[in-house]
Amino acid sequence: GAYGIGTRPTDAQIAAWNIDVAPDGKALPPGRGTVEQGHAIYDRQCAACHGLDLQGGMGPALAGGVGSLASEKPLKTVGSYWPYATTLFDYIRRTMPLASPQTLSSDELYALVGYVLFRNGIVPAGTTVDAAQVVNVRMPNREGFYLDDRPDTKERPCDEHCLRATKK
Amino acid sequence: GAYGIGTRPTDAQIAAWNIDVAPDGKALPPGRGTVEQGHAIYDRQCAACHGLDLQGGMGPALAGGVGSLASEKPLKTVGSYWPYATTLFDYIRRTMPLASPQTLSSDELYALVGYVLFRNGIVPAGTTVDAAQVVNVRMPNREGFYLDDRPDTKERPCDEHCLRATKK
Amino acid sequence: AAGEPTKTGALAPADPDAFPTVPTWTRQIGAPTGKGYGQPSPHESAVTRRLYPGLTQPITAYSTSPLQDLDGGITPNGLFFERHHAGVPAIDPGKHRLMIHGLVKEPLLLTVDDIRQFPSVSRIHFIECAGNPSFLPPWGKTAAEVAGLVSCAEWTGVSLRTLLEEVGLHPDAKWVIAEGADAAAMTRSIPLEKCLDDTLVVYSQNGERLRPEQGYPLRLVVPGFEGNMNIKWLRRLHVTNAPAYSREETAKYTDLMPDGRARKFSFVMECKSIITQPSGSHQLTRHGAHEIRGIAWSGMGKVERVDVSVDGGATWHKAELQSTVHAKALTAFRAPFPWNGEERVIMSRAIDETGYVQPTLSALEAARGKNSFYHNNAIQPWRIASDGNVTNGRE
Amino acid sequence: AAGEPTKTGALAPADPDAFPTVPTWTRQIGAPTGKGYGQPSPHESAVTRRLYPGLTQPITAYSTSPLQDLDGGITPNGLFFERHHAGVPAIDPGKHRLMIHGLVKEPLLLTVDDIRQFPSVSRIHFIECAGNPSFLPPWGKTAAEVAGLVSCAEWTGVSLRTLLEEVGLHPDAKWVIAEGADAAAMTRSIPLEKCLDDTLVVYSQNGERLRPEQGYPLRLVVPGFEGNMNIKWLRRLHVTNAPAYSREETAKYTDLMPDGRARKFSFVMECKSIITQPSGSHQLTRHGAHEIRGIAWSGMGKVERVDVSVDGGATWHKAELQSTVHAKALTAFRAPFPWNGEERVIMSRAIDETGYVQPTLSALEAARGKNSFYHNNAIQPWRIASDGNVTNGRE
Ligand code: HEC
Ligand code: HEC
Ligand SMILES: [Ca+2]
Ligand SMILES: [Ca+2]
Ligand SMILES: [Ca+2]
Ligand SMILES: [Ca+2]
Ligand SMILES: [Ca+2]
Ligand SMILES: [Ca+2]
Ligand SMILES: [Co+2]
Ligand SMILES: [Co+2]
Repeated sequence: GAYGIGTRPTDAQIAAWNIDVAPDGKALPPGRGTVEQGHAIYDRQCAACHGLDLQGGMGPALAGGVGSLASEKPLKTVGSYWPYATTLFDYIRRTMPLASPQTLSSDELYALVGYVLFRNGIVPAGTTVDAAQVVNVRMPNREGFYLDDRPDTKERPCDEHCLRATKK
Repeated sequence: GAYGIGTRPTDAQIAAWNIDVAPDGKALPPGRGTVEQGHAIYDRQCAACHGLDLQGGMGPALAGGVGSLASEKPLKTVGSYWPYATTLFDYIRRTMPLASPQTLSSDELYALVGYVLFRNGIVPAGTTVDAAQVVNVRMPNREGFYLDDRPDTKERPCDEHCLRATKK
Repeated sequence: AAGEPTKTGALAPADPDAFPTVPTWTRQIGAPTGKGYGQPSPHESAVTRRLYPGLTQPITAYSTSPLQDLDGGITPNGLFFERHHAGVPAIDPGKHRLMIHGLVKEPLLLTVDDIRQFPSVSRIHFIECAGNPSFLPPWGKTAAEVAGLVSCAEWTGVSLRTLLEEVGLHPDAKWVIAEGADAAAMTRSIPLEKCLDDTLVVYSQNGERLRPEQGYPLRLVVPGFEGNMNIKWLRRLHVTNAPAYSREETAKYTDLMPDGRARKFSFVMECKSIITQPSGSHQLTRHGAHEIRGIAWSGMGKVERVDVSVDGGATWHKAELQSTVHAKALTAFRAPFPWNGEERVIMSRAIDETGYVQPTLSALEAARGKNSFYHNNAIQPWRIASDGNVTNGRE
Repeated sequence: AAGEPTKTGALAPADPDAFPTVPTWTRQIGAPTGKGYGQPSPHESAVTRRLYPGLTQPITAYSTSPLQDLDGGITPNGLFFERHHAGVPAIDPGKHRLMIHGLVKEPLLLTVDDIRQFPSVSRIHFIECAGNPSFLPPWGKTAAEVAGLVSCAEWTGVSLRTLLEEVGLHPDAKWVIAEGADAAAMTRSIPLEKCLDDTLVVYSQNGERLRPEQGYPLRLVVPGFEGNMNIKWLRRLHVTNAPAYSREETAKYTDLMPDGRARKFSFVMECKSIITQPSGSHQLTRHGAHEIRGIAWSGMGKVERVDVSVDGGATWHKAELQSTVHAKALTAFRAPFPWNGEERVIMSRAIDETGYVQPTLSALEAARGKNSFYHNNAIQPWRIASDGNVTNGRE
C-alpha cells in the first residue's frame, strides 16, 4: 500500500486466524462427527448451562419454539429461528463452552452441531455431520428474514395545530 | 429577577462575605496597628516561610528588588513591584498565614501591612497604619503598569515563498 | 442574620448554618496537587454505572450510564455504558494485532503503533446498544434504566477507508466481517459502503487510550449503527462478498415482526431523545422556575430539533439545543419548566436532519408489534406528582 | 510460519511469538461487567499528570496533562492539568453558596441546585495557565513539560449573563470580582463585557460534575482568558465599577517588559500550537510513513489553519485539522511525515480566525524581552536524531 506500514501475514497465519464461517461453508474445516458423539460431548460440556434437554438454564434454550414466532410469547432458538447451520458451527467454535472457547476440535464441533440439529428434529438420529451437511441442511426458518425496511413509523412534527411558541 | 430562583442575602451576610479591598480602600475595616506590633506578629507567624529579613524561603521574598525590574534578573516584591498597599491588606487577610488564612484580626493585619511597608522603606519606624494610611501610601511602582497592548508580534504566514503544497 | 429570607416556594425550611461565612475548607490548606490520575468528588460516589435491576450474569451483561446525573453531550470515560458477551479481556497491547485479509490485494498485519501512524481523525459520536430499552414492562424507574445503554465520546483513530485503500479492495468486495479478541470473538458483518463512509478504527476515547471495557487497545466505531457492530478488542477485518450471518446478526439483533418473520441487517439507530432532568427518581423540592434537560441523537445525522411537552403530549414547545450539534452524537437540549405543584407528564420528541420524527411507543407497536425487541426509540414520558416526585410515565 | 516477513525499515527484529493465533485472553472469560466507575488499562498506568521536575510545593503547585500521550481535542477529566494556590478544598456541595452582590438591583445567594435550574449551556473550551511554559531554560523535555498546563473539556453550566440579568446590573457596573472558596480565596477581576459575552458558571465537565481539583462544585469558565481567571470553587461574584487589583492581577499575571514597566490585565491567551507526536522523549522505531500530530488553540476564537515544518522552519506545509473546530477549544491537527533516518527539526505554527500568527520565541523576545514570564505562545521545535530519538529542539 501507499503507506507501507505493517507487515504481510503469511498464508498460514491467515488460515489460522480466519475462523468465520459464512452460509456458503467454504471456510468449514475438514472433519465429521455423529449425533451420538455430539450427545456425549454435549452432556459433558454444555448441559450444565443449556440443560440436558436443551431447554436452557444459565445459557439460552437450544431447542423448541417452532411455530411460536408469530405468537405473543415467541421462543427464538436454533431450531425455531436460526436461518443457517453454518452459524451454529461458527458460534460454538468461537464462543463455546463459555469459559473455554476455541478449544473444541473440528470433529467435536461437527458432532455437537449434529446433536443440536437432531434435538431440534432437523436431522435424524444416526446422522454423520460434515461440512457438506452443515451447508446443505435446510433450517426451518431459512426464509424467515427480510432486509430492514425501516423507517416504518410516519410520525409528523406538529407545526400547525399543537406547537406553541416557546416562552423564555 | 425573572427566574425567582435563590434567596436574597441579608446586608449582614453581604458585609461578612465581602472581603475584597480595592485601591479606593472603601471596603477596609476599622482598626489600626503599628510597625512594631507588626514586627512581633511577623516574626511569630510569617518569618518561618518568608524569612526573618523578608528575604524569602519556602514563601516568596517580601522586600527588596527596587531598581531591578529593568535588569536581567528582576526581583518582583511588595516593595519593588506592587502598585497598591490595599492589595497587601487584602491578600494577607484572605490567604495568609498559608495554613490558617482569614484568622488574623483587623488590627493585626494593619500592623503586618505596616511592618512589610517599613521593611521596604516605604513607611518609617513608629508608623501607625490604618485604613487611610493603606489607601494613601505611595507605592514605589504605582506608575509601573499599563494596559495590555497585545498583539505585539506581527508574524505573517508565508503563503508566497515558503509554503509548499502538502503531499498526501 | 443568616438564613434564606426570600426563598420563594421552598418546600423545606432553610438551614441557617448551611453556609458559613468562612467555611472550614477556606480556613484550612487543601489536598496536594499532583494526583496522577484524578477521581470524582466523594460526594458524587453514587453516580456510577449499574447493572439492570435483577441482572445476574455479570460476564455477558450490560451496565448503564447514569443519564439522570449527567450533563451535556460528552460521557466521561468512567461512566460510558458497558455491554460484553464474555467479559472484559485483559489485552497486552504489545501482543495485539489487527489482521486485514480476504478480498484484498495485500493482506496486512498491524500493531497498535502501526495504526497510529496512519492519518488520524477525531470525531464525536454516540454508541447505543440496539436493545436500549426493552419494548416490554417492567418499565425502567430511572433514565439509566430506560435509556442508559447510550453514551458519547470523542473518538480518535484512523478512517477504515484509509486502511482498506492501503490493502487494496478486490472488485467483488461487498462486506467486511469484523471480529473481536474477547472470549466471545464477537463477529459482525458490515456493509462495505459503510466501511468506506464514516467507520473508524479507534484507539482513543476522550483523549486517552480506550478503556478496557471499551475495547482496549482497538475498537471499531460505526457511527449511528447499533452498538454491537462497534466491535471491541478488534483483531480481524475480513473483506468478503457476502455477510457471515454470524449469530449476533441472526439469532440476535434481528427484529421479529408480528407475522413471525424478522428484519435482518437492521443497523441504523433511529432518532431518539429522553428527558434526563427531571426524570424518574428525581424529586422537585420547590415551586417556581425549573429546567427540563435531556439528550437527543440520531444514527442518520444531526439532530435538527427537539420538542418538549409538559401536558402529556397534547401540546409541544421547541426546546433549545444547548450544545454544539455534531452528526450522530448526543445533543443536549433544554427548555424552561415553570412548576408550581401541578401533576404533569413531561416528554421530549426529537427530529433529525432527514425529517424523521421520534415516534410514540404505540406508533412503534402498530408498526412492529410488541416482540421486535431491538430499536425501541419511543418517546419517554415522566410523571411529576404534586409533591414533586418523578416516576416513569408509562401506564 | 509466524513473523513479520515484509516489515519495511524495522529497526528492531520482530518477535514471532508476539501475537498468538488464539491469545490467552480469547480463551478465557474476561472480567465482569458493571465496575461502577471505570479506570484506564493497567498498561496505560504511566499516563499521568506530573508535577514539574523539581517542583517541591505540592500545595501551591501545578501538574501537567501528559500531552505526549493524548489524542484529539478533549482531555479526559482524570488528566486535566491542575494548578492550585492553596491545595484542593474538600467542599460539601450542600453547604456551598454562590453570592452575587455589589452594583446589582437584587443581591442573590444560590445553591448548586438553584444554579442548575437556570438555562444551561454546554460548550467545549480549553483552559490554559498563563505561565505555560516559562520563557527561560531549562526547556522542558516532554510536551507536558513544555505546554502541559493546557487542557480542554465540554463544560456545562449557566451563562454568567443570565445570572447578571437575574440580579439586575446597576448602570455603573464595569467589573466583576470573582472569588473562590479555597484557602487562597483566589480573587480575580473580570471586565463586565467578558462576563456578558461568553463567560459561564459551570457545574459539570465532560458530562459529570466537576472534579474537586477543577473547582467542585462550581467554577467560572472565562473562555480564552488566562487559566487563573477561571475561578475554581466559586463562591462570590462582586459587581463593581473598578478592578480589585488583587494580588493575582498585580504581583502575578502581569507581564514585565524590558523597560521595567509591566502590562496589566493581559487576559487573552493568544494563538498557539504544539506537536505532541512525535515529541520529546518519543522514539521512532522504524523508517517509512509516520504521522505528525498535535493540538492548536486560540483565546481569540477558532483555529483557522496550522502549518508544520520538518526542516526547522525553512519551509512549511498546511496540516489537516483532524477534529471539529470549536472556538477557544483545542483543535487536533495532523500531517504526514515520511522519515527515513534523517536528522530533522519539526515544529508547528497556528493561525487563528483573527489572522494572528503564532510567533517564534525570538519574535516574542524581541517584543517583550526575556522576563515577561507569562503568555509564552512561541513555536516549539522538536529535534529528531538519526536514531529516531526525539528531544527539545531549543538551542
Ligand atoms: C458456563 C455456561 C455455558 C456453557 C458450559 C456453555 N454455554 Fe452455550 N451459552 C451460554 C450463554 C450464557 C450463552 C449466551 C451468550 C450471549 O448471549 O452472549 C450461550 C449461548 C449459546 C448458543 C447460542 C444460543 C442462541 O440462541 O443464541 C449456543 C448455540 C450455545 N451456547 C451452545 C453451547 C454448546 C454447544 C456448548 C458446549 C460445547 C455450550 N454452549 C456451553 C453459556 C454456556
Ligand atoms: C507555611 C508557609 C507560609 C506562612 C506561614 C506564611 N506565608 Fe506568605 N506565602 C507563602 C507562600 C507559599 C506564598 C506564595 C503563594 C502563591 O504564590 O500562591 C506566600 C505569599 C505571600 C505574599 C505574596 C508575595 C508576593 O510577592 O506575591 C505575602 C504578602 C505574604 N505571603 C505574606 C505573609 C504574611 C504576612 C504571613 C504571616 C501572617 C505569611 N505570609 C505567612 C507561604 C507562607
Ligand atoms: Ca465465550
Ligand atoms: Ca492560603
Ligand atoms: Ca424560588
Ligand atoms: Ca438490528
Ligand atoms: Ca514499514
Ligand atoms: Ca496576564
Ligand atoms: Co400535532
Ligand atoms: Co515565509
